[in-house]
Parts: sequence; structure tokens; C-alpha cells
Amino acid sequence: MAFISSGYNPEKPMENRITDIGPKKYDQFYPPVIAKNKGKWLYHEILEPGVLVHVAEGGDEVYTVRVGGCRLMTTTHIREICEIAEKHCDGHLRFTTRNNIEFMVDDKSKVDALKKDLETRKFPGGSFKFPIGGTGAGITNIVHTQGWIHCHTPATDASGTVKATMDEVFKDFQDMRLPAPLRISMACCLNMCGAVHCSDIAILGYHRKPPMLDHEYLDKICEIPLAISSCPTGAIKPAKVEWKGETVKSVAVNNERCMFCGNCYTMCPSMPLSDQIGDGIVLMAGGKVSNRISQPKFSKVVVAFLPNEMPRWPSMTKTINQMIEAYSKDARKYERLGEWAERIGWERFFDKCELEFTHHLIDDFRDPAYYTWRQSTQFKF
Amino acid sequence: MAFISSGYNPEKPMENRITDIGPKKYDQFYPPVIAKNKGKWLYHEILEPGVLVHVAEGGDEVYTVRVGGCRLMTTTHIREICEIAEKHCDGHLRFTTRNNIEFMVDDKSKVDALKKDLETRKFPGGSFKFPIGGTGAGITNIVHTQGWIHCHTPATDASGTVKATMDEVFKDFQDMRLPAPLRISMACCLNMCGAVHCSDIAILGYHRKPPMLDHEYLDKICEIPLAISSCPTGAIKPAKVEWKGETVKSVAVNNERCMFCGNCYTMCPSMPLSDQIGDGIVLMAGGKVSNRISQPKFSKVVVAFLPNEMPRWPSMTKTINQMIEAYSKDARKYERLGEWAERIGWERFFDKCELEFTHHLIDDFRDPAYYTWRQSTQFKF
Amino acid sequence: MKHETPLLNQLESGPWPSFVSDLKQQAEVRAKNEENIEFQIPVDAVEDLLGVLELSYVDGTTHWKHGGIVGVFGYGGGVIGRYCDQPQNFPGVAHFHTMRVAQPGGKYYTAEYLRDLCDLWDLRGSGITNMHGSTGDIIFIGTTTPQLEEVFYELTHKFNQDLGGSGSNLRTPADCIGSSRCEYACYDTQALCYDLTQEYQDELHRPAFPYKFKFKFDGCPNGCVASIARSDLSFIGTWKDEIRIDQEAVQAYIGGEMPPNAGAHSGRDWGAFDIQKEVIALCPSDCMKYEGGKLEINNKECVRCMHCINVMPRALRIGNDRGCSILAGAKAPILDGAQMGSLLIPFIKVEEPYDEIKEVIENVWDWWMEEGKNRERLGELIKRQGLQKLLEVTGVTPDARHVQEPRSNPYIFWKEEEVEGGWDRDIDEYRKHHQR
Amino acid sequence: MKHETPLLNQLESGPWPSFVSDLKQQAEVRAKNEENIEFQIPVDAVEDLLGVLELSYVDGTTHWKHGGIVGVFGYGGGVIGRYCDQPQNFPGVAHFHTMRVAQPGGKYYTAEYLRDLCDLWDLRGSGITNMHGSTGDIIFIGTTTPQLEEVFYELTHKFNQDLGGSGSNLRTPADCIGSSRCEYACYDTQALCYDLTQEYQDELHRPAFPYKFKFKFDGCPNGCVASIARSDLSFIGTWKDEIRIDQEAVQAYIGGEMPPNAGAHSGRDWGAFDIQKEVIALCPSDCMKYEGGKLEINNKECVRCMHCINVMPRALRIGNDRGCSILAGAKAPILDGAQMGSLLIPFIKVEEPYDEIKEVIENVWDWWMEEGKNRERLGELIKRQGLQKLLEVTGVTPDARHVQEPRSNPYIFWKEEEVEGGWDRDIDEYRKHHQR
Ligand code: SRM
Ligand code: SRM
Ligand code: SRM
Ligand code: SRM
Ligand code: SF4
Ligand code: SF4
Ligand code: SF4
Ligand code: SF4
Ligand code: SF4
Ligand code: SF4
Ligand code: SF4
Ligand code: SF4
Repeated sequence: MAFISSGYNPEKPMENRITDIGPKKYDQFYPPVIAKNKGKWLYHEILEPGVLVHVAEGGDEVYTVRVGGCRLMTTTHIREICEIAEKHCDGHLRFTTRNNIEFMVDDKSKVDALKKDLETRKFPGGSFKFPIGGTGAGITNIVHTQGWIHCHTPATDASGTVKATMDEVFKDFQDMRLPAPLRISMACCLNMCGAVHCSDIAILGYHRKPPMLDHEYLDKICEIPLAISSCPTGAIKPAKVEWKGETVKSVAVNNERCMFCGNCYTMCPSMPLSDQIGDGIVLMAGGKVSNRISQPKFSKVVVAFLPNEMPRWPSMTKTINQMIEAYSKDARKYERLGEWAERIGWERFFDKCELEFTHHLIDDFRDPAYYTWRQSTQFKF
Repeated sequence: MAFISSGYNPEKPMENRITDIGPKKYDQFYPPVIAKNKGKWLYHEILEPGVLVHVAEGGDEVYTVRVGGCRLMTTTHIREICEIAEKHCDGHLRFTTRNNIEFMVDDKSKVDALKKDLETRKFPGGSFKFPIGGTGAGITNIVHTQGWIHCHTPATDASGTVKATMDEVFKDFQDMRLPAPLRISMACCLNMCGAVHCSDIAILGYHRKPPMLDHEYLDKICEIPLAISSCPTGAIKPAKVEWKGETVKSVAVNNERCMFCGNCYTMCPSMPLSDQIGDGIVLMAGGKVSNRISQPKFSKVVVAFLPNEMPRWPSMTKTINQMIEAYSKDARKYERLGEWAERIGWERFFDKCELEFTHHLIDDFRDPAYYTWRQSTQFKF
Repeated sequence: MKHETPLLNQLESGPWPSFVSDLKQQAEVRAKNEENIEFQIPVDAVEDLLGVLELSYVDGTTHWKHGGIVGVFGYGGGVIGRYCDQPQNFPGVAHFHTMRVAQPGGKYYTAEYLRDLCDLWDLRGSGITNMHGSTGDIIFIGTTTPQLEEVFYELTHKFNQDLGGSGSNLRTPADCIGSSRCEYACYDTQALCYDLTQEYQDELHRPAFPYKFKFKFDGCPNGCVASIARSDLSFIGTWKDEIRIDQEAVQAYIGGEMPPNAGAHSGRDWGAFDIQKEVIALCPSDCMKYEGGKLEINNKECVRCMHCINVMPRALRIGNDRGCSILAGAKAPILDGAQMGSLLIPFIKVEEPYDEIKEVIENVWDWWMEEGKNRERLGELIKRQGLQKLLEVTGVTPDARHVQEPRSNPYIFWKEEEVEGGWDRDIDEYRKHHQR
Repeated sequence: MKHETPLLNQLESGPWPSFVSDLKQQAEVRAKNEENIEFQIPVDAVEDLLGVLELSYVDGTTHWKHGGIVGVFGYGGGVIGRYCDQPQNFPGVAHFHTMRVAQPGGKYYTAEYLRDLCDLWDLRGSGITNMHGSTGDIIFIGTTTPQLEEVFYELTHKFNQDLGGSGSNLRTPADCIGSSRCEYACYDTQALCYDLTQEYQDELHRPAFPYKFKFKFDGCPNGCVASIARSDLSFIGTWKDEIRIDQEAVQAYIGGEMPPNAGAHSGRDWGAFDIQKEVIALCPSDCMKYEGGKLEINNKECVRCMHCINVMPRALRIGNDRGCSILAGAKAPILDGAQMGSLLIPFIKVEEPYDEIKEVIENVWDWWMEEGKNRERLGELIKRQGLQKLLEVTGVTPDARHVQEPRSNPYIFWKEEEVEGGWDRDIDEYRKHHQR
């Protein structure tokens, strides 16, 4: 392949350089009905799962059809999205904050054709390309991260766990039978790029073995002081080590104090953590972001560990399902999963979801841990 | 005065020595009606403020008249109590966990004489010796500590602040008009011997000046390492000091890090804190101990400082009164002060009690502080 | 009076019993000495106490110095030493130690016994007391060093009465009035308190702990002795089965024949009793209903908060399968912030000889004595090493009941034995599959 | 296909869009290359990506190494370097960096523009993207180092499009759809997001911060872009005056003519709409009542939680006096535990040119840049130095609104200037009144 220059001249990097122009301005992309009615919307209605109408003061309407986006998408797929947008929506579309795709039309009459078109497109393996859904009191798309597709610290895969989970809960992507919206998120390591710390249900990749020490290279590849200071628990100390007959400068890890966060590995590639058996999944539950009724809440750890079971993580999806079904059956209308758990008490949450409570779930991280223990005689047998 | 020996022989301390016998056994002191009906009580009723009846399965009754005890009491006063007990109660009595005195009779007919006797006894200064009250949804006696009567670390007096406060709220000692019981506690320093950390309203003595350093004597009187390690914030360091021409071993205090807890003074008498202007009162509110309806709660600091105004601390009693009146007016039946504040929101508590919110009331002590800030858009303007 | 006390005098007015008036009457009694007592400490101790207190009221500071080590032979506690910082002006209180005398359970007394104590304290001390101290003891305030052994000797020999605790030991345990006069008591607080106090006399008198340690005994979740706020181990009565309901009495409450909450709110007109609003709607676990003239409780969901029982004591009674919960670690704010007790044992039977309970206590102590730092309360150790650790050393199975909510941080410290294959891994083997 | 992927193939079935199927179709398109594109990175990049992913599915570990420092000249962010740890077996992805392309506000696009991006990325990269990354960027996944400058040049010159953030700088800000299509929006999220993004281009591209910094813009407390959980400064729309009520529409909801919550619950039969149970009783501030056919809101007590409005969007509307609250410090758990944003500014007007808002931002940054340690997020600094300090440096008057509850520990760090007479005291003077 021949190198094709864009015009950039590496000898004179500053020549004609354009910088600091930011993103494209939003209003260039607004569909006309949006541009016209911005700030004048009166109300909306969810007509059926995945289909919304918003009505403006002057009577204008915009119909939105929301479809599952699988976020990790190729240009081939994007081109197909573009084709649909041009066919039905005058070439406009948007993505939601949870990576779904929204096709908007300005008249009710255009909705059916759009829907039909979307529904019929499938991949050869049988999955929908553009499943309609993700609205109201149902389950929408999973916010997630890179996993084994691209990152150096994951303890599990992102796209695969998400695909397995969305297949399992797909019914609820296309339904609105739950007491309230249920948001699932996924992050492949403790860095939590998916910000799973405030989700109704969160899937988290977690290591359980302390870093290996590549003594031979450590001092060459890493800055030892940086590695040491990276550790939140102070588990890493400088050390002189006998290695294959030589004394090398390296580090020692106090394994008892390691919480497997991988920070050291981020700072020092000679301290890898990943392990086929050690790595797996933590499940969290009961978080939320909205200020509706109750204040935002952190997710809580409800399953300390599940093994990585490729390619479909059946123990994980089964457990998630248990939580959803128990919640669906027992919670009150408008009640988010965390609100439900708090109302019935976490001891009942474990009973009803048929989850085992293990000592790992008792907080022991620093001073605030105390406030999660029970300082009361109020509890349920 | 001549020394009267008990029989103890200092030369032979172990001779005839009796140890480890513990307190008197409780049942020696039970009034007969108590001994007979223990474990068989069916129900009780508060007939009027300070007067209770308990009814047993077999129909026996015990009438209790509760009177204010001022805890710091002399043998003269105790002898008077004994006299009353013998006159009306076959010589029995008890003290409550909040230092009130309870006189019990086993028949309704004996109540009136007892009450009349109690009500008429007064000190020459005009105060009641045995005010009847302290039951139900009112204000009972204040649990308190030593203050200037006996301790070395107080930042205010205990008996005096309590007398001033009880005079101010006396009406409510003899009434049951409040939404729920209201418990006031008092502790004269941060050691909080009164355990004021879980009271509806708490009076706390507080220093505001870091310790003085008696360099000349410090090394002679104190163990410097103990003084250093006593400081919870690590504000104390060893130091060599020029003092009146000589170099002495002593300590230095980083005043910015001092929170005036007095721990160092407890360990080292050469680091006194007390100061006429620096010392005064912190008011806390909203704590409780019972598990009724809501779980136990810590008291919160609601007034960062009030000066010591001897002998009657008028700013303090006025502020306490404001809280009681706002609570009385606004809270719902059965609602404790802290439950009320949480329901209306602390921002409203300050409005309704006409208290100023100052920056001091924002927690900045260690990690848990974060959880007291507002992580929500839910608040009231 | 020896000293002018213009400021203190202002505390003689007002309805609440005046401690100043009481001290003054005592000063007078001592000065007159009608009983011809051969006071073993200065006769003007009380006058000097008033004097030094007045001085504090003038200059806003205390005039008491540190205690120093005073006590009785062989005991590490029971006495708090105290010296005045103006001994010349107030010689009567120059040395003014207190003694802690172990109170009887439920704080019941006979006049006879109290008078014995008064006689002793008039002879050998200031005649000033606290009835009672915050921990629960009878406090004798103010005597001199030579009198300490004398008082102790008389207490033990004449009155069969011991001192209480102070210092780094078990402090005098205290209880609520419990089943002796309260229908809510789920166990006999006085019996348990007494038994444990006797069992642990050695721990009470001979400091061998890292710091102080307190037991308190509440008969039910109302918490009348505030154990959850101020004892390293709190024993709070509870039950496992059903609240007993008397439907007729329920009707009587609804009909206004019986005062709600036993009359505790009678100082105001709160309107007619509304069972829906006052009971059902306030139940924290939302497990009650009143339908068709019948009150129903879904006991499985009840958190035993006592509210409904408190409101209708003649209609509702505690269950029959009784015992207590044990909570651990309560303490005042020094050094690390105040703590309330954290639930350790959700339910334990309270049955003589209380062996199960003693096992819990001793396991807790073994751990604390092994791991606790000097001046580290149990609560602080639990915070430092974790509630998980406390459960481990007491052999308690971790349970969702132990937490208000599960951890929100996922920072789980796995142990090597919990992770298949252990932690030792071969870097060279790893590098075969993961190049540098 | 170059590599067998038996495990991944199992992810092709099931209803949810299969990323495996998509990657396979892309691999095929590239292999066929019907458009005759002169691919600037290996044509089999996608096949090798599938191969290395299959390997991870077999051995349960990642095969990506650390990034190293790659980027475009003069920018400190926008590119994440990535190398495969099995380059011999998967040469197509041996070097596989991602580029972050700043997304437009509200994530609106035209097909035309998206196709331009596709053309560019097919030529110069793998053709694989994330639409979108968790922060909000368009993510181009996988290219080689030499292509980075080329992509950047084409983006800026052809498409008037910049990169987004990475590293210790301002990250690409993101917003909810807001007033462009949502009746709940209390301010124009897109306008504010865009203005601040442009204003702070330098902060976005040239890392000079202690660590990353994120802005997110939610039009109302529903929080559709989750700003309160994942941005160092979150701007959340709110109002100060009254919720507007259309009583007729209230009746329509009660009468069942309009679906509650705009139909969000239509997947189950929840029974007839019950305004008392579904709205009044759930209002967190208990400030609503429905009496005599009229809905009343005590707006003074309303905490603007959105619930009633969400349930009856055609009857209730946000107030007219609008603006936003600013919260500070949200972040993921590393290192110190996760944080949600803490309220810094209860209410601020959102009006061009947003000077007041910019002043807040710059005060925050000045403090953080001065005091923040390396890799210390704003939230951690606030925890370390205290919310009081943040209020001080931003000149915000402390207010009960800033706290959920006042402190329960009384450990107040008084400042010397707050205490009359200062801290210097004369020990000799003190000793005159307090002997040793
Ligand atoms: C399109 C989108 C905004 C965007 O800029 O892309 C959006 C759009 C709407 N949201 Fe949202 N929300 C969107 C993400 C969110 C998020 C963010 C998230 O999940 O990461 C939240 C916070 C979730 C949480 O608390 O954890 C969110 C919490 C809400 C709520 C509060 C729900 C609750 O019960 O707590 C409402 C109110 C409601 O549902 O009635 C709401 C209401 C709405 C409304 C009804 C607003 C309107 O009038 O148009 C929109 C349609 C709702 C629906 O789909 O049922 N939106 N909404 C996002 C769609 C994501 C998706 O593809 O599924
Ligand atoms: C690409 C992306 C995940 C994704 O799949 O979408 C991502 C990927 C990485 N994040 Fe992230 N973060 C991404 C959004 C987030 C978010 C979510 C957000 O911004 O809303 C968070 C949580 C919110 C927050 O900022 O706290 C997040 C919290 C982290 C952290 C933890 C930071 C902390 O203070 O706790 C790290 C660790 C670090 O900075 O060393 C991290 C580090 C990383 C690195 C750079 C790994 C590293 O240490 O070198 C990842 C590179 C992966 C790769 O190979 O491409 N990433 N990261 C997201 C950025 C895409 C975009 O620009 O749109
Ligand atoms: C006598 C005493 C026990 C003792 O061993 O001495 C006692 C006795 C009773 N308490 Fe108590 N409580 C006593 C201190 C306490 C304390 C401890 C404290 O205040 O330090 C508490 C915890 C307070 C707190 O939560 O901060 C306490 C919280 C209760 C409650 C729960 C009240 C609530 O609304 O939270 C009840 C139930 C009730 O009032 O209906 C209760 C109920 C009762 C009953 C009705 C129990 C009974 O059936 O006999 C007794 C009469 C109540 C009354 O006076 O109105 N008792 N009670 C204590 C009297 C102290 C005093 O002189 O005033
Ligand atoms: C006498 C008494 C106060 C009273 O007026 O009633 C008291 C008095 C003292 N307490 Fe206390 N405490 C007393 C009950 C308490 C309580 C309440 C309780 O036990 O229920 C507490 C709070 C609960 C707890 O234990 O946490 C209490 C928490 C403290 C502390 C802080 C301990 C902590 O871990 O936070 C100290 C400081 C210390 O130990 O150095 C302390 C220290 C002291 C000292 C010994 C001062 C010292 O450091 O030398 C006081 C001696 C005063 C004197 O001159 O007589 N005292 N102390 C109480 C004991 C009487 C009794 O035996 O009945
Ligand atoms: S969560 Fe961890 S492993 Fe996953 S993309 Fe972010 S940094 Fe990488
Ligand atoms: S994984 Fe985390 S806790 Fe363990 S050594 Fe590395 S930095 Fe420290
Ligand atoms: S609270 Fe402080 S000053 Fe008061 S008695 Fe206890 S230790 Fe002494
Ligand atoms: S008063 Fe407390 S914080 Fe201040 S120096 Fe002494 S021990 Fe330290
Ligand atoms: S704690 Fe319970 S049992 Fe004990 S006195 Fe109070 S109400 Fe009665
Ligand atoms: S005891 Fe409390 S939780 Fe149980 S039924 Fe009664 S009110 Fe409800
Ligand atoms: S946050 Fe509010 S304004 Fe923005 S899209 Fe969601 S509901 Fe609408
Ligand atoms: S917005 Fe929320 S707080 Fe305000 S009235 Fe509606 S439900 Fe109540």
C-alpha cells in the first residue's frame, strides 16, 4: 500500500496547522423540525416501546424511533445507518447518551415504513441490526467500555458480556413492564470507564491476584517511585531482588494489602495482574443517577465474584435475571431497583433475588465503611 | 480531727481483705410489689406528668412518682429522700438512667399524699427539691458531667448550664405537649462523658485555643512521646526550645492542625488549653438512641460557638428554647427532633429555628465528611 | 459562708432543684455538726468547693488539676484523683478525689442502705455525691488520699459493697429497669448485668485492657439505658416470633377508651386517635394493615422498632421467643469520631448460665487484647481491622443483617486461599503468552 | 476468515445486534475492497482483531499492552496508544491506537457528515469505531502511528473537526438532548456545552492539569447524561419559582384520558391512575395535595425532583425562573472511592456570555492547579481540603443547602482570626491563676 499524504508535512508540522476548533457546532445537524421548535416543546408521549412523539407549542410533532446501537460499530454499519436516515429522515439522526440510535420523522405517517425497514434488517447470524426499544420502564442499552477489544487492564470482556446480557434481557428492551427504568452498565476494570458506580445493575471486571513482578525488566521499563506511589493501599515497597543470579532493583508487594486495583500496572507494565482464573465479574446493584423521588445512589456490590465464562457468561446472566425478576415482581410502580432494595431492606433483597451474602460484601475500605454497617436493632429475620 | 481507722492496716494491706464482690445484688432492694410481679407486667399508663401506673397480670399495680434529681447531691439531700421513701414507700426508691428519683407505692390511694409531700419541699432559694415530672412527650432531666465541680478538662460548667437550662424548660418537665420525648444532654468537653452524641439537643463545652506550652516543665512532668502520640491530628512534634536563656526539650504544636480536643492535656499537664474567652458552648441537635420508627441518630452541630456567660448562659438557653419551640410547633406527633429536621430538610431547620448556618457546620473531618455534603439537586430554596 | 458567691447565688432561684442551695445546706450542716461527727477530711470542704466554683464562674476556667495515680491496693480502678490548682485559697479541697461505688442493678435502693452510705461518706468524705455518674456508678465526690483505703475497707467489710471501674478495664455495667417494672423487657436485664459483673470482677478491677470497656443492658429497642450509644458491647432485648395482638384492645384504642402511647401525649390536644396515621403509616417496615376492623401484622417483615407497641401497649405485646441482639463498639468521639454500636449478633438467647453470651464476650476481648493499641477502643479496632474481622474472631457467620447496605466500593481484599490456584505465578510462563 | 473464532461465533446468535457479525462483515468488505481503497493500515486489521479477541476468549486475559506516548504535534490528548502483545500472530493490529474525535452537541448528525468520517477512517484506520465512547467522543479504534497526523490534518482541514480530550486535561464535554427535543430542559445544554468547549480549547488540548477534568450538562434533575456521577463539574438545570399547573390536564390524567408518565409504564396493567398514591404520596418533600378537584403544590417546599412532572408532563411544567445548579467532584472509584458531585452553586443563571459560570470554573481550576497533587481528581482534593475550602476559593457563601446534614463531629478547626484575643497566650500569666 502506498502512503497517501493528507497534505501534512512532517518537516513543518506547524505549516497550515489548524487547531483548537472544537467539535462541529450542534445546530448544523439539527433536523428542521428540531431547529424550528427548540425550546418550544410542550410534552411527549411514548407511543409504544422505542417510539416517542414530542409535541411543540405550535403543534409541530417529531416522532422518534429509538434502536439498539451496539456502540462498537464498523463503518459498514454506520453507512447502513446513514442509508436509513436518508431514506426516511432527510438524512438526519442522532445517538443517545446510552449509545442507541434515534431516527426522527416529522409526521406520524412516516413512522410505520421506518419501523418496518428497521425491524427487517438482520445480520446473517440472526441478530437484529436495529432492534426498536429502549424507552420508558424497561431496559435500555448497556453503557460499557473497551474490554479485550482494546484495553490493557480489563479483567473481562466488555462487548461480549454486554451482548450476552442484552440477549438475556432483550424482552425488556422491547417492553415497558418494569416498575421503573432499569439501567445496566458495564466496566471492564476498577477504573470504571462506564461509570457503573451509579447503575441499577452493574457488571464489573475484577482481578483477584496481586501483580506479578517482572523483576528482570522492572527497573528498566518503569519508574520505581511512580509505581510505589501509585498504590492506594501502600502495598508496594522498593526492594533489591535476587533474580537469575543477579541482584536487581525492583519492588516487593505486600500481597495481603493488595486490593487488585491495577493502578500499579497502569503505571508500570512490569506488574501485570491478569489471570485466567483470578479474573472475573463483580455484580453491583441499586445505584441511580436521577434525582427523581430519591437522591442519586451508589451501586452496591451484591455478588463478589463470578468466573469469566466465555463466550456467554451464563452464571452472570442468570444472576442478573434473578435480580430483574425479583425486582419486577416485588417493587412498586415508579420504584427504582435501589429504592426497592432499601425499602424492603438489603437482607430481603438477598432472599428475594436468591443471592448468597458473603463476608466480601461487608465494607472494609477506610473510615466510611463504618457507616454501611448496621447501627440499629432494626432488621428482618 | 483524729484519724479513725476502719480496721484497715496499711502495714498488712492483704489482711482480711475483701475484694471482687461487686455491687449489691439488685433484688435485695426491690419493693415487694416489684419483687412479686417482676416479668409479669402487662401494661402501664402515664396518669399525669411524672406519675405512672404499671399493672401486672394478676392485677397488682405500682404507682410511680418521678421527680427531678439534680444528681450532684449531698448526703443531706439524700437523707431527705430516704425520709420520704420511708414515709410513703416502705423505705424503697430508685433512680432512673437519667438521674431522676422514683418513688413507688402499691396503691392509688397513697399517691396523693406522696405528691403533696414532694411538691411542698423547697430550698430556701425557692427552687423545688423534688419537682414531679419528666415523663412522656416532654423534657426530662439532663444527663451531664462534672464541669468545674471536679474535672480538669472542662470548657464550661456542667451543673450550672444544666440548672440554667432546666429552669428555662421547666414547663416542659411538667408537661407532655411535645410531639415526642425530647432528651437534652450535656458534656463539658469533647470526651463527652455525657454521651451527648445521640441526643435531641446537646450542650457541649468546647475549647478554641490550642494548648499553651509550659516549656520550662514539660519535659520534667510529661513523657514527650506520649504527648505526641496523643494528638489525633498529628499536630504535635518534638522540639528544642529556647526558654528563658536555656535550651529545653519540649514540643511544638502546629496550631493550624489543632482541633482543640484536649487529648494532649489529658496526657500532659504542661499543655493546658482552658481560656476565658476561647472556651464556650457548642450546641448539637437531632440525635436519638431509641430504635423507634427511625434508627438511632447522631446529634449534629447546629451552633458552632456560644460564649460562656456565667451564671445563667442566656444566649445558650435562648437558642435551646428557639429549637424547642420551632420543633413543638412544626413537628408531627411521635416525631423526634432529628426526624423532624430530616423530614423538612436541615436548610429548613435553620430557617425555622432562626439559627445562622456558618461554614463551621460543614463537616471537614476525614473521609466520612463527604457523605454529609449534598450529592443531589434536591434542596429547598 | 467562708466565700462570697454572688454568681452562684443567682443559681438558687428558678424552679429546678438548685445544686447551689443543696451545697449550701450541706456546708451549713457540716459547720454546725449537730451529730458531732469526727470529720476525717476538712469540715469546710463544701464551703471551699463553693469558693473554687465561684472562682471558675468569675474567670471562666477550671481550677482542677490532673489526678495523678491514687487508688486502693490491688485495684487499678474505682478512684479518680483530683487536686485543686489554688490549694492555699481552698485548702478544704486541696486533695479532692472521687470514688466510684458500684450501683445495684436497676438502681433500686432502700433508705436504710442509702443512709449507711451517707454515714460513711459524711465521716470520710465531703458528703457530696453524684446519684449517679454517667456510667452508672454512685460517685463519692471529694476525699483525701488516706481515706481511700478506709472507705474501701468499710464498704467491703460493713456493706458487702465493692467499688466500680475506672481506667483501662471493664467499667461498671449498667442496665435499664427492665422486667422488674417494664412490660417491654425481652430479657431480665438485671440478672444478666449482675451475672456478668460478678463473672468479670477481675477484668473490672485489674486493668489489663488496651482501654476502657463498657457493657450496657437494654431490655428492648426503646433503649432506656442508651446502650447503643455508650457501651462497647450493648445487649438489646428483642424477639423472633410474633407481636401478640389483642384485637379488642385495638378497638378500645380506636374508640378512644384507652389513651394512645399510654398517655404520653396528653399535654396537647392531638385530636382523636387515628390508627392509620399514627400507627400503620409510621411503621418503618410498612408491614401492618388495618382492614375490616382487624389489625394485621406481617411479622416476618417487622423490624421490631417498638413503635406500634409503644402506641398501644394494652393491645400489642412483644413476642414470646425472646433474647437479645448484641452490638459492638459504641463510644464517645475521642479520638476517631463517635460510634454507635454495630450489630454483631442479630439474636442470642439469654439463658442462665449465659455461656453462649460469655463466649462472645471472651472472643471479643481476646481479639481486642491481642490487636488493640494502647488507648484504642473496641470500636476503633473494628474500624481499623474491619467488621469482617470481628465476625471472624467471634465465629459469627456474616449475614446481610450485619450491614445497613452492602459495600459500594468493590475494593475486596481477597485472601489467597479464596482464589483458585493461589497467588504465586511464573512471570516467564506469563510472558510466553504476553510479550513485553 | 484468517482466524477460526468458534467462541466468538457463538455471539452471533440472539436478538441483540452482534458486534461479531458486524466485525465479520467489515472484515469481508475490507478483504473484497470493492471501492478499491488504498488502505493505509493493514487490510486484515479487522480479521486480526477478531483473532486476538478469540485468543482472549480462550485464555481469559487481554492481549493489549500499554500505550506509550503517541499523539499529534502540539496536542497532549486525543490519542490512546495501543500495541498487541502477540504482534507476530496478529500483525494487522500490532499497532492499534485509538483517536478521540469531539462529538457534536446532542450527538446529532447528518448522514453526509458521518459518511465523510467513514471514508476517512476506512482509508486511514480499521474502520472500527465506538459510537460513542463513555465520555462522549466519537472513537476511531485502531490505526498506526504515522496515520495519526494524517487523520488529524484531514479532520481539521476537510471537516472543520477537532479531536477530543485524553490525558490530564479538560475532557470532551457532553450534554443531554435538552431543549432541542425535551420539554423538561431548564437551560440550553447544547449552547452552554459548546460555548465552554470553545472557550477552553487550550485546556482541552494541552494538558496542564493535575489529572483529567470533565464537564457534563444535564438539562434537568432527571440527569440523562449522568453528569452527577461522572463529571468533575456537573451543570444540572433547575428552577426557582413555581411548577406551572394545568388543572384541566390534571383532570384528564385522573380521568384516564392521558397515560401517566407519558406511557412509560404501558407494558403492564398497573390499574387506574391514582394521583394520591402515584404522585402526592411519592413526592419526597410531601408538598403536594389534591383537594376538591384541585392539585396544589407548596412550591416553597418543593425540592424539584421532577417526579410529578414526569408523571403528568401535560399537566405540570417546570418553572419559568430557570438556571442550573453546579455540583463538583464526581468521579469513578480510583483511588479513593467513587464520588458523586457535591453541590457547589445551588442556583446560577445560564445566560450568554456565561461570565458568571466561567468565573466559577476558573476559580475551581486555579485552586485545583495550585493545590492538586499529581493524579488527584478535583473530588479527591475537595475531600482532602474540605468543602469549606472549595466554597472559600470560589467565593460562595456557605449555606445549609451545601450539606445533607450538618457535621456530627464537633471537631471544628477554628482559625486564629475567628477567636477573640488570638492564640498567643502567656504561660506565666496563666500559671498565676493555675498552679502546676
Ligand atoms: C435520549 C436520552 C437523552 C439523550 O440525550 O440521549 C433520554 C431521553 C429522555 N429521558 Fe432520560 N434519556 C436518556 C438517558 C437517561 C439517563 C442516563 C443513563 O441512563 O445513563 C438517565 C439517568 C438514569 C438513572 O437514574 O440511573 C435518565 C433518566 C430519566 C428519567 C428519570 C427516571 C427515573 O425513574 O429515575 C426520566 C423521567 C422519566 O422517565 O419519566 C427521563 C426522561 C426522559 C425523556 C422522557 C425526556 C423527554 O421528555 O424527552 C426522554 C425519553 C425517555 C425514554 O426514553 O423513556 N430520563 N435518562 C437518553 C436515552 C438513553 C437511552 O438510549 O436509553
Ligand atoms: C475509551 C473509554 C472507554 C470506552 O470504551 O468508552 C475510556 C478508556 C480508558 N480509560 Fe477511562 N475511558 C472512557 C471514559 C471514562 C469514564 C466515563 C466518562 O467520562 O463519563 C470514566 C469515569 C468517570 C471519571 O472520569 O471518573 C473513566 C475513568 C477512567 C479512570 C479512572 C479515573 C478516576 O479518577 O477514578 C482511568 C484510570 C486513569 O486515569 O489512569 C481511566 C483510564 C482509561 C484508559 C486510558 C486506560 C489507561 O489507564 O491507560 C482507557 C483506554 C482504553 C483504550 O484502550 O482505549 N478511565 N473513563 C472512555 C473514553 C471515551 C471517550 O472519550 O468518549
Ligand atoms: C425510667 C426509665 C428507665 C430506667 O431504667 O431508669 C425509662 C422508663 C420508661 N421508658 Fe424509656 N426510660 C428511661 C430512659 C430512656 C432513654 C435513655 C435516655 O434518654 O438517656 C431512652 C432513649 C432516648 C432516646 O432515644 O434518645 C428512652 C426511650 C424510650 C422510648 C422511645 C421514645 C421515642 O420516641 O423514641 C419509649 C417508648 C415510649 O416513650 O413510648 C420508652 C418507654 C419507657 C416506659 C414507658 C417503659 C415502661 O413501659 O415502663 C417507661 C416510662 C416512660 C416515661 O417516662 O415516659 N423509653 N427511655 C428511664 C427514665 C429516664 C428519666 O428519668 O427520664
Ligand atoms: C464521672 C464521669 C462523668 C460524670 O460526671 O458522670 C466521667 C468522668 C471522667 N471521664 Fe468519662 N466519665 C464518665 C462517664 C463517661 C461516659 C458515659 C458512659 O460511660 O456511659 C463516656 C462516653 C462513653 C464512652 O465510654 O465512650 C465517657 C467518655 C470519656 C472519655 C472518652 C473516651 C473515648 O473513647 O472517646 C474520656 C477520655 C479518656 O478516657 O481519657 C473520659 C475521661 C474521664 C475523666 C477520667 C477525665 C480524664 O481524662 O482524666 C473524667 C474524670 C472526671 C472527674 O474529675 O471525676 N471519659 N465517660 C462518668 C463516670 C461516672 C461513673 O462511673 O458512673
Ligand atoms: S474500565 Fe478499565 S479496562 Fe475497561 S476501558 Fe476503562 S481502563 Fe480499560
Ligand atoms: S493492584 Fe492496586 S493495591 Fe495491588 S499492588 Fe497494585 S496498586 Fe497496590
Ligand atoms: S466531659 Fe470532659 S470535662 Fe466533663 S467530666 Fe468528662 S472528661 Fe471531664
Ligand atoms: S488539643 Fe488535640 S488537636 Fe490540639 S494539639 Fe492537643 S491533642 Fe492535638
Ligand atoms: S429499654 Fe425497653 S425494657 Fe428497658 S425500660 Fe426501656 S422500654 Fe422497658
Ligand atoms: S414493631 Fe415497628 S416495625 Fe414492627 S410492626 Fe410495629 S411499628 Fe412496624
Ligand atoms: S436531563 Fe432533563 S432536560 Fe435533559 S434530556 Fe433528560 S429529561 Fe430532558
Ligand atoms: S417536583 Fe418532586 S418535590 Fe417538587 S412537587 Fe413534584 S414530586 Fe414534589
